[in-house]
Amino acid sequence: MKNESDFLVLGGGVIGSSVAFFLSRTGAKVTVLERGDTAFGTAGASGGLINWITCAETQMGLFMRSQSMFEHLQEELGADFELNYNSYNMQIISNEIEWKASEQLVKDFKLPGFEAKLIDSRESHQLEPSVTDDMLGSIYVPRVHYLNPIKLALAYRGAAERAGAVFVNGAEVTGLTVENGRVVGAVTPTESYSAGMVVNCTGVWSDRISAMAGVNAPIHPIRGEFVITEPTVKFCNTTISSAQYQTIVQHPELFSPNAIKYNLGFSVEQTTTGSCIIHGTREMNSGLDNSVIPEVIELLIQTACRFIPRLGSLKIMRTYAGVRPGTPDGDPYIGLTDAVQGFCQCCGHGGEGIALSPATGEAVAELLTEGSAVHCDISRFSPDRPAPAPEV
Amino acid sequence: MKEGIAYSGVPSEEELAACPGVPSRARMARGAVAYIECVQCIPCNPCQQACPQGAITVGTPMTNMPVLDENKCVGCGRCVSKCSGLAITVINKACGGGLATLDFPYEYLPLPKVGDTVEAADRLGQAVCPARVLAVRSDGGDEGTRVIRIEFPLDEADRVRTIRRLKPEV
Amino acid sequence: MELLEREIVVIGAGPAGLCAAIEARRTGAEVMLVDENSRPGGQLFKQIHKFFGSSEHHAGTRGYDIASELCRQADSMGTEMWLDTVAYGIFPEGVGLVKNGENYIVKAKKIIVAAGGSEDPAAFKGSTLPGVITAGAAQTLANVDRVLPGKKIVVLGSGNVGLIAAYQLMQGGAEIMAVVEKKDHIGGYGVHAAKLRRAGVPILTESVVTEAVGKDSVEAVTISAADAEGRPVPGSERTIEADTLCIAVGMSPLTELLWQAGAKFSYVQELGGFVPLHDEHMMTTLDGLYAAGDVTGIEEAPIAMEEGNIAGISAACACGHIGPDAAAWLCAAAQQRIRSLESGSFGDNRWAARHRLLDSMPRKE
Amino acid sequence: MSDLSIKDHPVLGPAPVRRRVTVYYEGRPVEAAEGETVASALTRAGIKVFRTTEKTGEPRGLYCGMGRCSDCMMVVDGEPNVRTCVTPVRDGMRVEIQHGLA
Repeated sequence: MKNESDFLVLGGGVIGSSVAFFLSRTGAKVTVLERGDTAFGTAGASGGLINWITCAETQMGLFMRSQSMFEHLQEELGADFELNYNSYNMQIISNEIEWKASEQLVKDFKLPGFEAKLIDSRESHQLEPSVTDDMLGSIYVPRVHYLNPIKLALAYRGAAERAGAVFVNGAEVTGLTVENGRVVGAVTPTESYSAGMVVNCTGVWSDRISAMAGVNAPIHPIRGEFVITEPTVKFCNTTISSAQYQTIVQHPELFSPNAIKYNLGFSVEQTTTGSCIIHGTREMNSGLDNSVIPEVIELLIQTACRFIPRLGSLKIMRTYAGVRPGTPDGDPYIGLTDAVQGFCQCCGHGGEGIALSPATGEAVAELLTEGSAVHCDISRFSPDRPAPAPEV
Repeated sequence: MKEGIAYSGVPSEEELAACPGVPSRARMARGAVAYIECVQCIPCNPCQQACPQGAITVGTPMTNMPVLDENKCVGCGRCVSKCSGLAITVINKACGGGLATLDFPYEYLPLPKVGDTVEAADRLGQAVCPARVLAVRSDGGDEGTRVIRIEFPLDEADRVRTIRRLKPEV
Repeated sequence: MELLEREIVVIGAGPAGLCAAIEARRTGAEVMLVDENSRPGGQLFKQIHKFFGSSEHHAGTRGYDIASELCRQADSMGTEMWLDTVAYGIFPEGVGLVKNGENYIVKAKKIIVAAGGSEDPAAFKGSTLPGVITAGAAQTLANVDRVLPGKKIVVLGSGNVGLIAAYQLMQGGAEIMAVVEKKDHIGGYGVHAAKLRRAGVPILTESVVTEAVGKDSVEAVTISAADAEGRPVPGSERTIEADTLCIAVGMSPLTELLWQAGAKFSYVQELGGFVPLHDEHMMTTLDGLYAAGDVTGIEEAPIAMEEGNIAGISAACACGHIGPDAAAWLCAAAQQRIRSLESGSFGDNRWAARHRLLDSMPRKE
Repeated sequence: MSDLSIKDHPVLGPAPVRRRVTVYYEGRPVEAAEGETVASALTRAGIKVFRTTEKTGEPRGLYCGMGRCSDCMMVVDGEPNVRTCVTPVRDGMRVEIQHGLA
């Protein structure tokens, strides 16, 4: 039969492409349906920082597996995704309250080999001469990677295709085929596809696919905006952030109303082409609207100029926004569900999709071809886990 | 290679023969007359307004080729500088003395001077014969398009369309 | 960020934007006209040839004279002109502008985008070499700045832009070594080609540029015969000595703002690529957002001006400054003038394309 | 030095007399007319190389002439990435070839 495969992966973002790669590597026949093009959605509007210090504790196992997988991933995928491996991240501390919170953060993190430290203003400037003088110091976070998320998704895809996977672009899934309590395929406006297993990797759109399978898996989109500058000579040695994300909830008095409204953090990366990517807002429950809000851009630019004055002399080339797939408890849905057969969830990675993509793809492939995930325990991400109590 | 203005930038014999702006040989032999080398459907009509005799009709639609009423045309040359396409000249084959004159638009510098001997040229810009400059004028306040009158042997009247561009004085 | 409020914001002060501003202002509407350049007029100031068209509407007038007249009118009517101002986005909150490093959001009842077009690039070996420039840049240099881009020039492309630029460069004193055209026929009007031929310029049809040769800048241009698909025929190369190569291979609408705003588009080859869907009032699929001029399809300035007229009148009408009957009458007259400019063998297919575009505009119930 | 000025023009007439200013291209004085763009002044003087590319060091020069492309970007008074085709000259302006990203 035409359009028949072992695995039908829905979504060609960084998660879907990774899942397709790890599945096809086992020799399975894999088809990926993507409504736009690879990295068309969230992966195309993401920062590339992979930073353990901001990872949720619940996801640390998956994170650390990914962390080590990144070391050889470029060779494994046979593609350059502009990986800066084992770099560091500098989080600028602006005031005493942030300093205290940062001390606590550094102290609380107890994974051997992952030790952040607080450094003073002088040492911060030695590492990153472009940062502002108006700072107390910074958190120095070692063993941080950063990469180009779009190229990462394309790298997974290329490697998956070489292993035999078929990627179909412009294929928006409009329905799932369910027979006798089992999902057996998916349909687009022009084609129908069948498979032994359908894997839902559709990120912010995944709740709609889940509903088609009769599964309740809520997604709360989180919008973030991005500012891209013109290319310039290398002046950031690594990624520079602000430590203010730790205090914005507890100490709103330190922030402007818009900073609170848009949950302002700050992060800048300079890409290999020389452009700087400025981002850091997290607008909770934004819906799927990925349009850019001028006041958010203004806020990001002001923040960027405050922390790195040099950015003020650069022209802005473009701005865009992306939505990330948040979930009610903050953890992704990974695994099979009792609600329906033939349907595997792999979505809801929030702001960590890029970072968690290698271990996620590996775990799903292991689960579906060997019966259980070997390298990581993904049981806590079960789609059937109890929903968190609603906030009062 | 295919012939015609769309292929070479030079109108073919057929295009000229079918062109309603080109006067008959008999009319040209009688004296000065406009020669409108407009062989394509161009949305343009200032030539119609320019003619004080009402000898040029474009009508509606504006893309009609201009029709010359050769009996109304007196060869005054008012239309020459008004044609945005620089497609109109005035030919006079009845000057006598074995000579013809041509009034043509010219938009280059340097300008020739009255009395100069210049090289008359054909539609390909190739030199045809020497010609004498009889007049250099600007009509209707537009200094940009000069109308130049040259005199040359009558035998060459069907070939001569312009002069070779003058080299700047060093 | 400063918040401003205006009735109508027009983006782009070329022929379409100026006409839109003038027509809207004429009805008493409050108009802010924005342009990123330091003077209005768009690309009209480099048009020193006489335009075609009807003698009642600028035909026989040179582009820069039209530009001066439009600027004078816009100014005398008290149009609020924001020059050196970049419009960077159209948001629900308003139009985002940057002037002198200051950020403004202008809330407008109606927005008219008249951003114009840009020239398409051509790819061949050496196409990035200094001395390879767009025909438009060459025209700006020669006709506005009074500088020749070079002395011996090859022009790639025989559309009206290429033919006119070649002629104007000769008027500035340059030598045109050749006009090179991939197709078997000349793209632009025969009369423009005939001017070049009378000046001795070869127009090489069924030919392509295969290389711009030179170390730090163009020293020669290699051309080849082209086959029916426009590919170079091996072995047919020849080299023309030149210090400049002007690229005139077509133009595309500058549609970024309209895409960003969320307007719907259609691909129309005859009009230069993706063009915004619009109704007969030049309103896009977004309520209150209008488009006029090259941004709706590449045309010559007289058509851009008529579209600007329609957009300006329609926007003013929608703001209540002119009655619908009067507006309809004025727009119909402008449509009539567009029809007369877009007829005949050169315009009919564009007129038809324009109407297909109008027909594909979703209708309100 | 070559001069590509169009001194007289059949349609536009003689070039308007404008105040002369001097810009310094790689330290070398270049005469310019007040109000013209940097790109125009350099072209007038026969200068064609405006920048070189980051990876291969290839030369680039004036291309689009309307501020759309990045080929004419130079270092002007120490500021990189200045689009010289839309930047007017100022007396005493220092204009340098931009090598790679600056």
